[in-house]
Amino acid sequence: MLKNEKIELKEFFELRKEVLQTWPTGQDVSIEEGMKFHRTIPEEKRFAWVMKKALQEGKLLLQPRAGVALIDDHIKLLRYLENEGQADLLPTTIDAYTRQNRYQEAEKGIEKSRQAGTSLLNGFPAVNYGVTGCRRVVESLSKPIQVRHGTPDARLLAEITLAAGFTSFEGGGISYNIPYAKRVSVEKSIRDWQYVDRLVGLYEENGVRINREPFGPLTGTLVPPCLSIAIGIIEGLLALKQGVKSITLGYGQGGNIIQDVAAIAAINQLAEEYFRQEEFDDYELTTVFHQWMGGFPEDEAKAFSVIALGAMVAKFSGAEKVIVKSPHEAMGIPTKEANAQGLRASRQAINMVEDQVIFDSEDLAEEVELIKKEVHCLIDKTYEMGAGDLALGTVAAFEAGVLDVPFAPSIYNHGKIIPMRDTEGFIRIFNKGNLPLTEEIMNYHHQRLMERARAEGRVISFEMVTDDIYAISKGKLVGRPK
Amino acid sequence: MLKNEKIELKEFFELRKEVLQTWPTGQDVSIEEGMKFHRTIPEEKRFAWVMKKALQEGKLLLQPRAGVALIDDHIKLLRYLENEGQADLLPTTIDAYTRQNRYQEAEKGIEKSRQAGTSLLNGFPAVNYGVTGCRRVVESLSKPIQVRHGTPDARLLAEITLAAGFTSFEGGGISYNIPYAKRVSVEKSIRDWQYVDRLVGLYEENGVRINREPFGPLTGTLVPPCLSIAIGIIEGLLALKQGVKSITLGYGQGGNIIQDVAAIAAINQLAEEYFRQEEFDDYELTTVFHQWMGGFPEDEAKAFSVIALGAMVAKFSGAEKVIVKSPHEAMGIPTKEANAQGLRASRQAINMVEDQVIFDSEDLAEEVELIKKEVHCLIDKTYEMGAGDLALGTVAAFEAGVLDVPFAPSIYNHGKIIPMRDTEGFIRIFNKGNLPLTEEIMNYHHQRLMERARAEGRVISFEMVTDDIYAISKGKLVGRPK
Amino acid sequence: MSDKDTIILGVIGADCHSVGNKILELFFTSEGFKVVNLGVMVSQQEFVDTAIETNAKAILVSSLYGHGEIDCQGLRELCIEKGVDPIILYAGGNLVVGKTPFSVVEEKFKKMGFDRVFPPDVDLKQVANLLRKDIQEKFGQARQKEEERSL
Amino acid sequence: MSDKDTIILGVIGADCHSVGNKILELFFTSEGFKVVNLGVMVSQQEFVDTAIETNAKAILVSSLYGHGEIDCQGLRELCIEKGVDPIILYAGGNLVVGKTPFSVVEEKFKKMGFDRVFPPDVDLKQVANLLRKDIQEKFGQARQKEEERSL
Ligand code: B12
Ligand code: B12
Repeated sequence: MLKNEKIELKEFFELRKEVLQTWPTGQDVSIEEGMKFHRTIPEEKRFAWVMKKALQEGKLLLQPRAGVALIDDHIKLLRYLENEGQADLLPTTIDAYTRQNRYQEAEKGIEKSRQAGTSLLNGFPAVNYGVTGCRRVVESLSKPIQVRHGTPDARLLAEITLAAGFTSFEGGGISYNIPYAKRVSVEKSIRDWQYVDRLVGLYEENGVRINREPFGPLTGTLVPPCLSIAIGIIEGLLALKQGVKSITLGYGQGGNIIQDVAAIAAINQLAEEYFRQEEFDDYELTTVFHQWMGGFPEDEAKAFSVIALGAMVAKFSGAEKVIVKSPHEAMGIPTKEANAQGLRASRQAINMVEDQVIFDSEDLAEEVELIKKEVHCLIDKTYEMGAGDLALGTVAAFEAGVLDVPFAPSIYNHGKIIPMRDTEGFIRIFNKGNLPLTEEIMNYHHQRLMERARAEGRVISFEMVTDDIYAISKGKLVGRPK
Repeated sequence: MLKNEKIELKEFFELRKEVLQTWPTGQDVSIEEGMKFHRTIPEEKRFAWVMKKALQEGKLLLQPRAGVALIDDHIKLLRYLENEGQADLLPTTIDAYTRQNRYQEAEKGIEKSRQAGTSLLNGFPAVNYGVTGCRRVVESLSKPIQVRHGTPDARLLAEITLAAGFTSFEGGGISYNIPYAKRVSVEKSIRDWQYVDRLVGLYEENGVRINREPFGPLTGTLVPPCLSIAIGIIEGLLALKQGVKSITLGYGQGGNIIQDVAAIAAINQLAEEYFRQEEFDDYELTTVFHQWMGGFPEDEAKAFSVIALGAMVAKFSGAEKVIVKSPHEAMGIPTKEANAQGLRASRQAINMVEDQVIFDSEDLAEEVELIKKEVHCLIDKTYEMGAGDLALGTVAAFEAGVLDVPFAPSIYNHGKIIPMRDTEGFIRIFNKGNLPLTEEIMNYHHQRLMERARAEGRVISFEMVTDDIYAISKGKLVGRPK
Repeated sequence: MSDKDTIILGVIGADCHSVGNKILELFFTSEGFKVVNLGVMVSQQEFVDTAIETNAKAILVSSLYGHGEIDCQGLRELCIEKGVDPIILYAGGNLVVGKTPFSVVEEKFKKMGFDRVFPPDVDLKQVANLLRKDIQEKFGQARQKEEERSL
Repeated sequence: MSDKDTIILGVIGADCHSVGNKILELFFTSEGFKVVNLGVMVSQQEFVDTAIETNAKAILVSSLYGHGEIDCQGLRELCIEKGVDPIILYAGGNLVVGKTPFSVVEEKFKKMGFDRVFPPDVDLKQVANLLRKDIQEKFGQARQKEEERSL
């Protein structure tokens, strides 16, 4: 049965046998050999080390997303981002078939890509390439490199990529299920991610630190900060339990500068609080800010402004890492050139504000307090529903709509809450569905939303939500009527 | 003799005869016919009206710079910026020969451009085209249109373009001399701009309101806010005296967000104070924020970030107008496409922050007070040096270095002050030259600069200034040692 | 008109992008269609089976994540095989990997048997009008009879 | 080396861009040249007259504002006419109107008789090295004699 407890090694290795059998390349995975390789990796190429250094030095590191079907092209792409893009951290974004464990289709994608001479996959099919192929990627680069995906069951992917020498692994049992899948139960994905975290814990116990990063932005669309943060902290706690030590909690830009800066502040304060409450004290906590994760403007000039503002706010927020978009975002997977443009534009914006101290205003404190109160409501209720067990609590919470991600595809998600922007662009909650938010909190949200309705001379309606979803891509933040 | 007094009509018309003789197209200028034409211009095409409306509605209007040698190409260019760029206000940027009254060379430029089939001039030679040519430009567009130049003696240019139907005229006796000329005395240029302002006053007295805009950014390079503001207010006062009623004071982005927002606030407060002190009370005052006027990065992706941040800060500052740069800035006069990209990127950034309230912090009030104190020192001393006459005072002030623009080409400018950035990127003054700033003020500047020196582990040196000049184009705000 | 035209919506393949899909459902419902929304991660089989069950006039396939080219191949053939032809097939979204001139994308998908192809920033109002027109043209006969009966 | 090589700086034509010029003066002085800086708005005549007066080895012409193409035409011819040839002529800045591939700009100015042409983002250190090399090559003979004398 599911429980928030460290998986016994015996059980782990039994599960492992099955996992490695799900695709032929599983046979080549040796954790020992992997660890041996990891020990040869220099510090500057280790994700956890570099993140910690950024924290100590108050630096903001830049990381793009990137992945293509063919291995040589993938290496070329990452090298370009390392050199022309001056990326501080590298990704390997996994294709969408692999994410669904459809390795057969990924194989077909590789084939067709070879024939077409260009990538027909939206990412790098790491499982199909196995440890040897992935190792080639790791060895061809000089910056730390992370697996970025969106895989509900990432056990084989983790086995292969970690053994190959990747030093960071994105995702979590909630954040890589609810926004990315349709029919995977929360129980199953949490269990599968406990396996991934246990694997990382195993490396850790053997002196190899792997960074883990829950996926903060969820659906990337009008996600109220409290939800993203509560889920991130829950995934952090589940990971810590399996022995993970280096954790980077994420947040996707909402658009209101104050709310965005407040959110990162709240993540840090809340994570420390909950992690210590569960008596963890030797973890390394950092944060990552994602540039705008919703629909982008098609026009590249406009997209550049979305990127620049995102980079700037990331810096103001004090996050250690920013995930960078490209001017092609609305149109398709970026070329390497467009991806590097996104990096360079971001770097410029960050450098232009990095010495400036803008935020210590009251608005900020108010918003941090609000977010903290909300997250307390969500996490405390989740604990309660699991009678103290966070894994069980999470399953029950999704079942009851106590955790509820807007616009998510999963049938295990209620999809009842209705978020919308207030008149200053803060993301507020109009319909809380079953979220256990207090009356006081909801009154505040409603009051702010009423202000907007008045300002726009219309009643609060679902139309506002649709308008808000389109807003940034149509060149606005708040979706006002025409 | 020079005096800050309204030019008598008789004297004006005597001068006018000479002015109109300086180039053949001067013969065709009729103020009466011009006024008649102006009266047919609808409100939405009148600069003063549109600026005032923006003030009332809290809107920020976008204006590019643009001008080419051939009239049809110029019209095409402006139409493109109106349509594809969605510019709110249009420019006609004048070429550099015309600015120096070298109409013969401008003629050659037109010829060579015709032969080359492309513009070899860096602007539109309005004088050579005369009233008829300029009228064609005005009639081909539907947005208000302004003459933007940099001409110490702009009398003929003003006669022609105003009669043609332009509704706004940039410049001033200081701001279009000191940064733009080498051997033109301040006395001469102030006198020539009194003429321009008197001409505008004449239109005004006949019911035709022309907007006037002193050029705020000066050399665009590390200009301390107090200097730009003091000079703008002096030019505003000189213009009011000649009967001008619609004035837009300008400021070029310095790079520190708080200082930039504070500067626009200070302009408004100080202008009101000095204008009323001289008993003017029926003027329309608005402000314009120039996106970064110093050296740009060559890389277009980086340039986009400079543009986006400039647009955002313009909106935060509450200015009514922003002058927009293009991603080609570092390289050359932009194509119409690049120019429109600058507009669209700016629009996106502005729209994304326009509903957000970020600034009411203490830092801001502090910086506003500092700027006000400094400007008081400068303007009050200028009055004193002219024994109450601002025109005479200004001449004397430049002679004595009481007004002193950094990096200016004019031999009538001391060029003694040394500005540099403090560690947060505020532009401070290291060497005040002869600026009449109090010890208290200078102590503050030095203290802030010492913080930077400490942070960088080097002594304050001219090298810092050079580093600061290059900084933005090299992707930083503060020019730190490597 | 007595009956609303049934149309099927869905995001094909392993694609999880659910936001646009939810908006399309809202929109086409408000435009007077009977919408059967299969949500995300829909297989070709599921599309065609549902078309049979619901007697739908059109299938509006979305693909955002880049694998559209692979996922959509053979859908028209399957429709023919299962006898739901002439059903109207539309495709929309970010249909291929990478920024590509739309004319290239359009040609690709038309060759695959799609009647119309749309870029992500398409004006939905226009799509609804085209859809009504296409239904009228392809099913006009049947429609007219229905309408006559209902008079 | 007993004497410093004299070089002339200036911004040609009706060009008022003074910032880069001030930096060039600082830089080349620190590199050990004797710099005669004519500032902005310098005519061809002024450049050549000063070259005669100062026995300069090189003229470094700046043009930022776009009229460089018009303003620089004939400078080499004037140098020849006034007998200051073989003087080294460099040009740098934003030499033509509009963003233009540098190779095109370079060719234009080399045709006009400039020895070297530089884009605005040139590494000045490199320019100083090239200038020393060019002076050595063109005036090496004379130079060597001078150096021998000073030994
Ligand atoms: C939000 C988002 C996500 C969220 C999705 C959450 C969710 N469950 O919905 C998350 C973060 C989970 C995500 C994941 C991924 N994403 Co995504 N995502 C986006 C993003 C930023 C916005 C999408 C969106 O919601 N837009 C708003 C809605 C309203 O617009 P829309 O989806 O375009 O739909 C409208 C139109 O397309 C049109 N339309 C759609 N279908 C049809 C059909 C017809 C017939 C018609 C007429 C019209 C029509 O009408 C809709 C309503 O207006 C886009 C880029 C963008 N557009 O800016 C990338 C994007 C779609 N994602 C992309 C990719 C590749 C992925 C990933 C594979 C990760 C990766 N490699 O980067 C995974 C996918 C995993 C999977 N299995 O699918 C790529 C696709 C690339 C391509 N085609 O070349 C994009 C374009 C980003 C990019 N440039 O790289 N993504
Ligand atoms: C600041 C500035 C101004 C200020 C100048 C103040 C002053 N007195 O100096 C103001 C606002 C007054 C101004 C006015 C104008 N400007 Co202006 N200006 C700029 C800007 C933004 C920065 C210039 C600068 O100071 N850079 C910093 C210094 C350190 O760099 P630099 O000047 O490039 O000089 C370095 C190098 O070029 C190189 N270099 C220069 N010469 C030489 C020579 C040699 C031999 C070598 C080896 C190297 C070398 O070394 C220098 C030191 O590092 C540039 C665009 C940019 N670069 O971002 C436009 C720019 C130069 N200006 C331009 C124009 C057109 C004008 C105007 C005509 C107005 C207009 N139409 O827009 C007027 C000119 C009027 C006149 N009579 O000259 C254009 C030129 C266009 C072109 N060539 O196609 C530019 C490129 C902007 C643009 N893209 O439109 N400008």
